[in-house]
Amino acid sequence: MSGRTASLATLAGIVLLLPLALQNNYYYEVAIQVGLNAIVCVGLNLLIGYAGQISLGHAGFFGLGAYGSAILTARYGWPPLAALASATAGVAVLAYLIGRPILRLRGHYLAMATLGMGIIISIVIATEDRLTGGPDGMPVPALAAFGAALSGERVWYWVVGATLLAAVWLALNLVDSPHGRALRALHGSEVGAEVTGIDSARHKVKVFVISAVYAALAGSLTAHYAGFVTPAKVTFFHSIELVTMVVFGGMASTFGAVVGAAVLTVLPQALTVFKEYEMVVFGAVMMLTMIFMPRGLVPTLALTLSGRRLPR
Amino acid sequence: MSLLRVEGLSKEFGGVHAVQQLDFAIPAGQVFSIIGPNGAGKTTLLNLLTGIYVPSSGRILLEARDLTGRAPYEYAARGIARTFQNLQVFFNMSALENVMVGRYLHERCGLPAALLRFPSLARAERACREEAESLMRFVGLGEYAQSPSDAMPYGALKRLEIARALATKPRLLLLDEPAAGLNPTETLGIDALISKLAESGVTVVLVEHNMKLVMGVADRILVLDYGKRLAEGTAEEVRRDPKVIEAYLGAGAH
Amino acid sequence: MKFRSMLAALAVLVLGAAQAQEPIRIGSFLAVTGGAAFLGDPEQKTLELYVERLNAAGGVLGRKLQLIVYDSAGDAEKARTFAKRLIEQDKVDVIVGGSTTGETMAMVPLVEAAGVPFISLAGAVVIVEPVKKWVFKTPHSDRQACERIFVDMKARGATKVALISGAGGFDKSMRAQCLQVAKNHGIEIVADEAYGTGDTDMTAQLTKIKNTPGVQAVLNVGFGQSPAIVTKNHKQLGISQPLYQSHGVASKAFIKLAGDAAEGVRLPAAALLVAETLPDSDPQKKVVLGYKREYEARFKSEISTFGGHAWDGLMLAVEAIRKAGSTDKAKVRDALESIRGFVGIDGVFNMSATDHVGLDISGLRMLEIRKGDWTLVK
Amino acid sequence: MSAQFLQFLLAGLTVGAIYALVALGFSIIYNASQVINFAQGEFVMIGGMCTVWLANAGWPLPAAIAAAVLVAAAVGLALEKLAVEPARGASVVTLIIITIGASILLRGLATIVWDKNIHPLKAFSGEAPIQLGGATLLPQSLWVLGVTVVIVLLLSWFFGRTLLGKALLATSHNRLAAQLVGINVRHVLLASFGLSAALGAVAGILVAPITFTAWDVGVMLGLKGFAAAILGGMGSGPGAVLGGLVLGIVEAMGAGYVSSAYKDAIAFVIILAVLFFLPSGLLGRRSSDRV
Repeated sequence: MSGRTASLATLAGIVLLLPLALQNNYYYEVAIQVGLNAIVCVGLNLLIGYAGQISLGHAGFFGLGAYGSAILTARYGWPPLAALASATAGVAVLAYLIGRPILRLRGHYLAMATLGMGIIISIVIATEDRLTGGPDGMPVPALAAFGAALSGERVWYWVVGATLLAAVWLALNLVDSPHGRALRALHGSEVGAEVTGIDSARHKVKVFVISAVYAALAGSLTAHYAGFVTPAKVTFFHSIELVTMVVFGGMASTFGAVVGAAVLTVLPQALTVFKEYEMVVFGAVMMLTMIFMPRGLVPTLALTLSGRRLPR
Repeated sequence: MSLLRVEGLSKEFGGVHAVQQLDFAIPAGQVFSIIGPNGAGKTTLLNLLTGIYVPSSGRILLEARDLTGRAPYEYAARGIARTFQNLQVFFNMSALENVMVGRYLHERCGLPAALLRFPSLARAERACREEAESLMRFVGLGEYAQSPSDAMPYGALKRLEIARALATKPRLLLLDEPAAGLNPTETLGIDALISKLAESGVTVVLVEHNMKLVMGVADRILVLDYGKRLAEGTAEEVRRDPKVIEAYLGAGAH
Repeated sequence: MKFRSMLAALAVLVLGAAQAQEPIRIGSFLAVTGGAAFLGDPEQKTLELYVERLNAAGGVLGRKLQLIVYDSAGDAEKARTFAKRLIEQDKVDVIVGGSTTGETMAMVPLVEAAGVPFISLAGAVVIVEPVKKWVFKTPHSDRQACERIFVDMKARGATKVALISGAGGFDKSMRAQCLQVAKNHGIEIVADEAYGTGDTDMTAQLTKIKNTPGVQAVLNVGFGQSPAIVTKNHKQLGISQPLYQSHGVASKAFIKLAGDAAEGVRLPAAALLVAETLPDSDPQKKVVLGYKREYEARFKSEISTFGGHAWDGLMLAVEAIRKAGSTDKAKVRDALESIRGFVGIDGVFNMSATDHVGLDISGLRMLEIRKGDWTLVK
Repeated sequence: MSAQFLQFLLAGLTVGAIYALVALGFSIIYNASQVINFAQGEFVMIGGMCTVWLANAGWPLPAAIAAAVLVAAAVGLALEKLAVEPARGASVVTLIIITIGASILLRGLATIVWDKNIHPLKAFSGEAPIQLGGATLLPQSLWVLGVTVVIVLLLSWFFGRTLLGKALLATSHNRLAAQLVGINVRHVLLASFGLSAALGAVAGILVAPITFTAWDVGVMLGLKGFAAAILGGMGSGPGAVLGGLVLGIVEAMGAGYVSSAYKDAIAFVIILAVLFFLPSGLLGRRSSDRV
């Protein structure tokens, strides 16, 4: 469909042209972080935005991906790509096993259960310090592909950019397929979806696993890119940050997830000028945006641009 | 031969018997109507017949295949579709997409095919869209094809649910008070639509409060009262049944 | 020819002048907010105060100092980004910062790759062991703190020790070090309990310790409010074995929080806390007293040893730049490594190629809290 | 019953009572507005910090406490009026994000208005431990338990006997119906935020002498309170109290008998286990779809 191709082309254009505006490695660093966060958010948006199932525990999957890669390479000497693939696959299996019982819960209970799951993962990571280095984290070997180690922001920019484009492409395809319609249907009305022949439990687990894989993959990449992992990105604060990005950018909008990740990753860097008022300004920006654009940035702007009135 | 058979069906909620010991059969190709005053257990029965509620006892058989205890989506897969009195439209999707969801069962597509958008899927999607459009025209919603569903009037949403149900290609279509909340003109339209459905060969179960609608289109009528069977027969038989007159028509004839 | 040499002279003059005006950039990222804010806050204040004073006194090498501080909130990921910002965007000459070990370790690969002298303010021994070319640090290592505590315990005849520690990086690193060096000092760890960050009650853990047979002393490793809660719970349960805390609680705030329960608690800390009572012969007396007075006069709040780490970091950087006579990064690094006999807050620094802290255990004084104040254990 | 067990139980009850108060705050707002107020923990912080601030400024403790509760309630009212009400009609997740934004804002304000230090508060009636069957208990724990009991009694009277309380309950059961019988739902919403904020503040004040207070104490207490509310069944008052106590006791027992490093993990495993068998918590309303 043309809408899908157009938004993918726009994103590809941005990824291609952005380096013109990136003056030094610090800008690349921020851009790479935007990309990595965006990958998680695109996956999380499939779960929250499209299927309507909240998760406050995705930092746990992110962390398992990161630490899986870190431990397999640093402690057991695995080749990084094999570690990345195994960590991601391991998270997929875990998400499948957890997903079945957890996704029977609804609304706030689901929020609590996923929150608890994430916290349990982060406690294990912080406590098992012989394996994980504990709260101070552990170093991670660089990602090597075809005999050459990937290092330097400029190389990583293209790696992350390409991964993001692939992630967005897959997500857009999924949303616009019978599977995607099934997900959106069970968000709209679970009973309605069931009597239309959709096995809602199976679909919820499926999208839960997909979103966990997105998070784990981004986690693995982050670990190899940064060369270091700490439990800071596994805490429930980070889970909430991820959900905030998705909602901020606009639920049920893949492009919105990317924009939300971009804005909320860049914003703290921009707000350093406010010094001790940084937190106040950040909180205020979050509140005001959600009050005046309850559907999130991208859907609200899209509606405004297309000249339609906002239905409330 | 009957399409659906119900044997000794009961459902209780914490001591309240919503449905008690029902036995009936729905013949294929007919319009079968279930009527009864408010609280008679009509909607509970419908929820039982679509797997939303699990019966406390009894069996539900579709062409001798026992469906008791199965999940709603399995009922749908066996060819039972329904609409809702309290609309269950997917308001986060366009009208056309709502109907396309109904095609879910007939669009076999693996996850890799969906993620990578195989060419075969693209073709199937085009076919799906065309079929959904034609179904929307069939139920009289041709003008709404591109509308977001949350911008449609109530009467149109009722038809939208029928179109979605038809998209599953059901053998048995259960309509839960399709005329409730509609004005007389709209009711006539639904009346005509149900007749059209019946002619197309679908077996229709019509749960209604509106007696006029039922009497006009139903081949057989089951009258419920307090979850129990009060009477069953043709429109004419039911209308003359003294128990029915007393319990239902007598109380609220109109 | 003449014209050419004139041009060259002019260029030297212009460039030289520009160089003179170009400030020396000191970069920093600190946990100014977040759970470790009580570290980052005094550290930031100290850096700001002394950069201001150094500039008022004419700067360093005739150039002004410019301080660039970012708040990492104790988050290693943020610290790494800010480190990159300092190196790439702000083009700092030297970095003094990193309130916690996690932040520090996350950016070590960056400074090593970029070749920027970096003085960390965090405690764990992993920062400087093995030695990293560009990385230095000012506080005593957690291992040294463990050793100082064990020496004191041994002197009091306590060899069976119950350990209790928090879940933070500082806590876990020091716990591991203590477990490791205990044997060397003839100490046996007979209980090893833990509590979570933000926990409000540790009586359960301490009850277990109380009921562990043979315990002769209790050591708590942690910082923030948790050690004060442990101290109060220790008193509440009537545990008779003496309680030791780590250098992580070396600020007056701890005594204020723990109140009466703090009586008799011992901990290793820098001379700063007992500045006034130091004998005049003590080489550190002048330095620590000066810092204490200036800080307290300016901020109307009590000093902590954490701010002292920042003083040491800044002054070591300045000293190295003076010694190097330029801000050339390699020269500054070499100068840092060759600093000997530098009297700081944490002790007397003797850096070397194999020791990037340069402090020995003598800089850590064993203090006991008596009548709500620090006293030096003789 | 061994002394050790009793000690764990007392520790668990004290902490649990605090969780219960925070959980009650979650439940009251949830009932009135279906909003999970993630800024609930900040009311706890405001209560404690404001009391400390005023007490240090020379106010007598009771006056400082009363003022702090009022300040927190005012912040609660402002939050409802300025942030939640203008966003009415937004999705639940959007509202959650708004309250998360509010919690960041409030924490930021606290660091500016007050500071980033940790502050002690004098215990209400001394620090001399009370011996109890081989275990010890601080007088402040008795304050915590006692005030919690009083508040629970007051709340049950409020919801059972007063007009506003009944209006709150009615709104929670059916907002539209409540509106139709003439209840001003907007006032009810406002009242629920004020009441929850006051409850949170009381919790923060009670616990401050035991655990101290700082600009960020609300984060963990808010999280535990939310967990307690869910465990008990979101929206159920008795559930919130039960959830809080169970959570506190599970933590203390977990730390005492299993592993202190994993005590939080143990608590969350138990919450997950409960939710798998009782998807609406211990005392939550069993929901069934009406279709």
